[in-house]
Amino acid sequence: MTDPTRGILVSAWVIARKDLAIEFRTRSAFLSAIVFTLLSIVVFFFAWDPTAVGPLDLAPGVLWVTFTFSGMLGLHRAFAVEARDGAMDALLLAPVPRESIFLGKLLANLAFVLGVQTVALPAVSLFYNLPLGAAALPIAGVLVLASIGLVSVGTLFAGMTANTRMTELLLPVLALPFFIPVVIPAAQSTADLLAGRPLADVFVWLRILLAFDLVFLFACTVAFPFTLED
Amino acid sequence: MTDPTRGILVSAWVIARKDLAIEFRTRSAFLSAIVFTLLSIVVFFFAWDPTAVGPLDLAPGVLWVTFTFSGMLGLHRAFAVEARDGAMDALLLAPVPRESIFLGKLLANLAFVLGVQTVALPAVSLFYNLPLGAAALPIAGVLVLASIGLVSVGTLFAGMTANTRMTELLLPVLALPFFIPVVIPAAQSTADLLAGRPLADVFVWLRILLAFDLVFLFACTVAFPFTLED
Amino acid sequence: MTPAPTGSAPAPTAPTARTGIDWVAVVAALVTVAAFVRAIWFTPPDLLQGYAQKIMYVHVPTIWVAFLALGLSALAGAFWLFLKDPRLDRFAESSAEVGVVFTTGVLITGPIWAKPIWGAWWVWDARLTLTLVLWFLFLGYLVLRGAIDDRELRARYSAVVGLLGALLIPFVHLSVYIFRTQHPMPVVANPEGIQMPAVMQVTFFFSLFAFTLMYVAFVRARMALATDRDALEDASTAER
Amino acid sequence: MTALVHATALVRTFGTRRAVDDLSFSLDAGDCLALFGPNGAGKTTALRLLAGLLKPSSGTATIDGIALPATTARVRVGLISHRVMLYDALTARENLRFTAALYGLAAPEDAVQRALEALRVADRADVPVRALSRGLQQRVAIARAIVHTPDVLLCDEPYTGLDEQGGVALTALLRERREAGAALIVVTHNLQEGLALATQAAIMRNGRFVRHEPSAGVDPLRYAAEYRDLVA
Amino acid sequence: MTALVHATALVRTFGTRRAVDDLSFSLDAGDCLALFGPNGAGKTTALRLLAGLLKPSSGTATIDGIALPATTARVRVGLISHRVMLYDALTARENLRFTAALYGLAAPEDAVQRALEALRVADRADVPVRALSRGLQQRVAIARAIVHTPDVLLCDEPYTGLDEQGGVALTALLRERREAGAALIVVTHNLQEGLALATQAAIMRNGRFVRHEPSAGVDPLRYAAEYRDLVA
Ligand code: HEM
Ligand SMILES: Nc1ncnc2c1ncn2[C@@H]1O[C@H](COP(=O)(O)OP(=O)(O)OP(=O)(O)O)[C@@H](O)[C@H]1O
Ligand SMILES: Nc1ncnc2c1ncn2[C@@H]1O[C@H](COP(=O)(O)OP(=O)(O)OP(=O)(O)O)[C@@H](O)[C@H]1O
Ligand SMILES: [Mg+2]
Ligand SMILES: [Mg+2]
Repeated sequence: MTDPTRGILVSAWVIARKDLAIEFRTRSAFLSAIVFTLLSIVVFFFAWDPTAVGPLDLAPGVLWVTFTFSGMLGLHRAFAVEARDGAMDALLLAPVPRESIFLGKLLANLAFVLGVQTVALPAVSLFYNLPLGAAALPIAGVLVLASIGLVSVGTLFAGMTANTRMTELLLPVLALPFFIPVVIPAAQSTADLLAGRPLADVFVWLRILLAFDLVFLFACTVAFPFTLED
Repeated sequence: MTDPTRGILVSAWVIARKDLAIEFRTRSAFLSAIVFTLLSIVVFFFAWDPTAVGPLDLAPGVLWVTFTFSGMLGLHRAFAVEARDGAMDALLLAPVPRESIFLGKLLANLAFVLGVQTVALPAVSLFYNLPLGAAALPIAGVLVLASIGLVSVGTLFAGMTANTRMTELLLPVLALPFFIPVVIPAAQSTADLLAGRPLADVFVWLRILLAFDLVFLFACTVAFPFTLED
Repeated sequence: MTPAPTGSAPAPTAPTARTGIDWVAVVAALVTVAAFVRAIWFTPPDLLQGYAQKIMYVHVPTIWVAFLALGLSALAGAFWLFLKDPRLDRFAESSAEVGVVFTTGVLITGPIWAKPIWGAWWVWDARLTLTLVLWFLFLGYLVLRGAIDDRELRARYSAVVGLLGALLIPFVHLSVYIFRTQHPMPVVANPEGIQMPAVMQVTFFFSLFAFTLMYVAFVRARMALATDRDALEDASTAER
Repeated sequence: MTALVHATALVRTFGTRRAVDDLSFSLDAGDCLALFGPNGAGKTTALRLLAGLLKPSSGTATIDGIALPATTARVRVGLISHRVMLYDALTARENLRFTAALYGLAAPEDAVQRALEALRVADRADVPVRALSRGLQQRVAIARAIVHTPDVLLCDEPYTGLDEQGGVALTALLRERREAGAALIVVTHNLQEGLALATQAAIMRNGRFVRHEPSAGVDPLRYAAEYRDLVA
Repeated sequence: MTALVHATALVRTFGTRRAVDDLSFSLDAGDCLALFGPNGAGKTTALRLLAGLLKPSSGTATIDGIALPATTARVRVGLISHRVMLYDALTARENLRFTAALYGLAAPEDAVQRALEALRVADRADVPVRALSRGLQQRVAIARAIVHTPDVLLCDEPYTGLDEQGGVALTALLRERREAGAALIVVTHNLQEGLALATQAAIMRNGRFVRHEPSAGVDPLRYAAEYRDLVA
């Protein structure tokens, strides 16, 4: 491995591939995430009084809150797999930079989350009778951008909390505050797009989203090794 | 232990006490659940456009969706604690009826969920400026009733999924469909109570809630030993 | 499979002998085509709803067969808990999967019917929601099956979930009575008798018969698949 | 008199693999069976069947005539597994107290203290189990298994991770239990260790006993040579 | 020439407990250190420090002159821990393939097959690790640790759960690695087992070496007696 960056990416890919192989073997996680997403949409719908609040006002919120939660649940997967019988130790022993471990996990998580959203977006628009049409493509773009931000932060914290005992609860507590700056512009731009506002309005939000993505992606990659050292 | 029912309850209490002791030792779980609930409320607040949807329309939904999710996250705790290093085997070895294990776990979970709600309900009403007043007591009653139903189903499935690999995702997938019949009447009666409707209207929902509670509590206690037999 | 002799474990699963044509499937397909032909060309359109009503000949038989499939699946699971016969579990699995397919059919035909009649693909009334919940429930059941490789554990867990899930079927059926729904009240399964002209009745029951045959054909094929899968698994573990 | 432990034609399959295949034997009070066999022979599976943790695919296992997994049978059994079966957030003492409560012991504090002292971990009994080294955890696990002074003690490689002092303490404990009239099964890969305590010895292979006899007349060295031939 | 493994005044504390306390030693190519000590002495902690899994509170550990946890140092180390460190949904072969890819081996399939055969688990290599017995899992864990033929092999009670055949295979493997110029550390509670392979022997207690010497002149029986005196 002469070129260090290439080395990082190659081993990240090896790790991501292993994760996806386990995923594929057990399969259920992906299917579960989809069913979970669909179910959340139903729970949301029921908790509200549809006569008081129109579906177009609800949809962006539902979309984003659901994605946030299902993404978070999916994130555990990444490190829960390593927590069993000290497999994480084996990863740390291997001569790969800590950054590769992070990026590998991140890649696998991103594939997972995007896969779920590919199914969920059409479902939401169907259930809520959303006039997607021309907005479909830009909304998909927003999804991808937001996913990168969410998954960066989520992967970092999932790694940290996998070692403590209360994973399931600690992860949301740490990660949610960081999700908020990503979710707000995402939800706002989705709402704008659905309302048919001009793209120029939306760009303001997208720029914020992009900025957070870059900052989080960079900061989390750099921070990850520090969470391990010991 | 001459009287079998008393025996069941005594050992259920021993198990519940142990769970609460672990809870108290690690503490983080309870605190995390509360912080999680508060944060979710904040995420909700931001994901929606407050000018489009009034707080009184949102509040029952927020309350119930949040409780459902935080309850579900808390449920993992119950069996995750046993999954480590085969502690569940030790419980199965002990000369206590299988039903005690279920009831013990259920009790601990109920204490946990009710504890979280005791903090969350005032918080929601504060954030959303709810006119609780006279409705506070009936709403608390609804909370207790709904918790019993949710926790019964949740405990059963948490036990089952703790043995399979994909716990975090499988639990919601199995449990959420059963939660819907509990959440709907709970949310509806909360909305009715907040809107100041007469108690007679609310009783229709409460009766459905009670029916589901009894059916689930009974069916799950009976079903639990079957999930273990082996 | 011959019953296992006492004092020993179940014999390895024998693979099915699949040769030639599955005549049940062929007959089911032919009868179904015939039922469609009769429904489309030989049954008069509804006075109020017009041609849109013809979808009923698919909608209602589909959900009834789905109920049958899911109910039988739960029953087979319950019997498994006591008899431990692997064939019961394979039947529960097959029937549940076919049941989910048929429930999906209702979730497709319902909205197609709803759009012209109610002007919306979907409304959140009790019947529709509970149908959806039922679908989710058995989808969860199938996910659970996928998550466990140990056959015995898988059978036991799915029996419990299937039984709890089947408790919902009566609620789906009774939902139109318990709640105020947009979904129409029963026409066929009406306590006061069938509210339908005779021509339509004949078409309807013909269609119901065809769908039931389809169910039998599907479950047979799916069970053969499950049997062969188990046999393959047995063979590959036995040689090690 | 019914035997204390009795297995009749026990079979347990995983898929088509017969992990335990037609196992029959019985142990009376004061008997100790040393169970040997290569990796994957089915020793752990056999112990789990006798503890009531697994259900046999066919055959029966009884404790003093009572079929497992009845509560009245389970109360008399102790299992030392190769997993520690402890709550790692709780201390050793708390773990044992919980077990004592589950078994409804009359004087729980005494029993707990006695068990901790027998394994020489009383001085580390008040830190969370998580912070103990592997050998110390194993000691606590053994203490947990014997806190209710079971009549039937099933030991799956119980010497794992123990240092010499721990091993001596365990041997003394097992001997003491056997002399007090308990029936023991000890699974180990160390023939000497096993034979030292045993009244019966058995060699397992592919789920079956390929050899089973009273250990009184057995010469350890010859036995070792014969073991090698049998499992090769 | 720099030593292959070099520890200088290593200290590691947990809270106030000094699990490893001022440890210094070095091993050259072909050296094998047998490390003994009672439960809780700090043996596992010492190995984890040398593998780069724990950071020392003070002191340094180097592999061939390179300070841990640098990648170039880690690539040369193999650790057999008392946890199996395997993905239990994957098969043995898949686990090893993954490791081979992480270490960037040139001919991964060959290396994997060789490691599996060395531990005699090639015939069970294609079932999920979850379905293997404890001893078989331990074999896979060892195969995983040596698939990249490390220069430095750290073994924490590596014989745990292994039957005789597995133990013989492991001993042969360790001897072969040592003769090929690797440095070994073997932690065990069995003095004979440890001394059979060793070129150095050390006894640890309360985080320190209380005795450390070349094992050439050591008489096992006398050593055992002295060990007892030292740790008592
Ligand atoms: C939109 C989704 C829909 C779903 C999920 C759905 C679901 C169901 C279900 C579950 C049943 C069986 C009830 C039972 O017999 O227990 C049923 C029956 C029936 N549905 Fe629908 N339905 C939908 C839309 C519609 C629409 C739009 C119409 C017509 C306006 C319709 C008309 C009927 C009729 C006539 C029956 C037969 C009732 C009887 O005779 O017993 N459905 N539907
Ligand atoms: N849950 C399981 N699923 C599938 N196969 C299993 C399972 N548990 C055990 N086996 C298989 O059953 C056989 C016996 O396993 P068991 O653990 O009883 O062996 P053992 O004699 O205890 O071996 P060891 O000395 O390695 O501990 C092995 O071949 C193992 O692979
Ligand atoms: N994570 C931890 N937190 C607190 N204390 C710890 C931790 N890990 C180890 N210790 C303590 O450090 C000391 C050394 O532990 P270590 O595991 O190194 O012992 P060991 O020599 O390997 O013992 P054994 O023979 O039992 O495996 C013990 O007293 C142990 O309780
Ligand atoms: Mg074993
Ligand atoms: Mg150790």
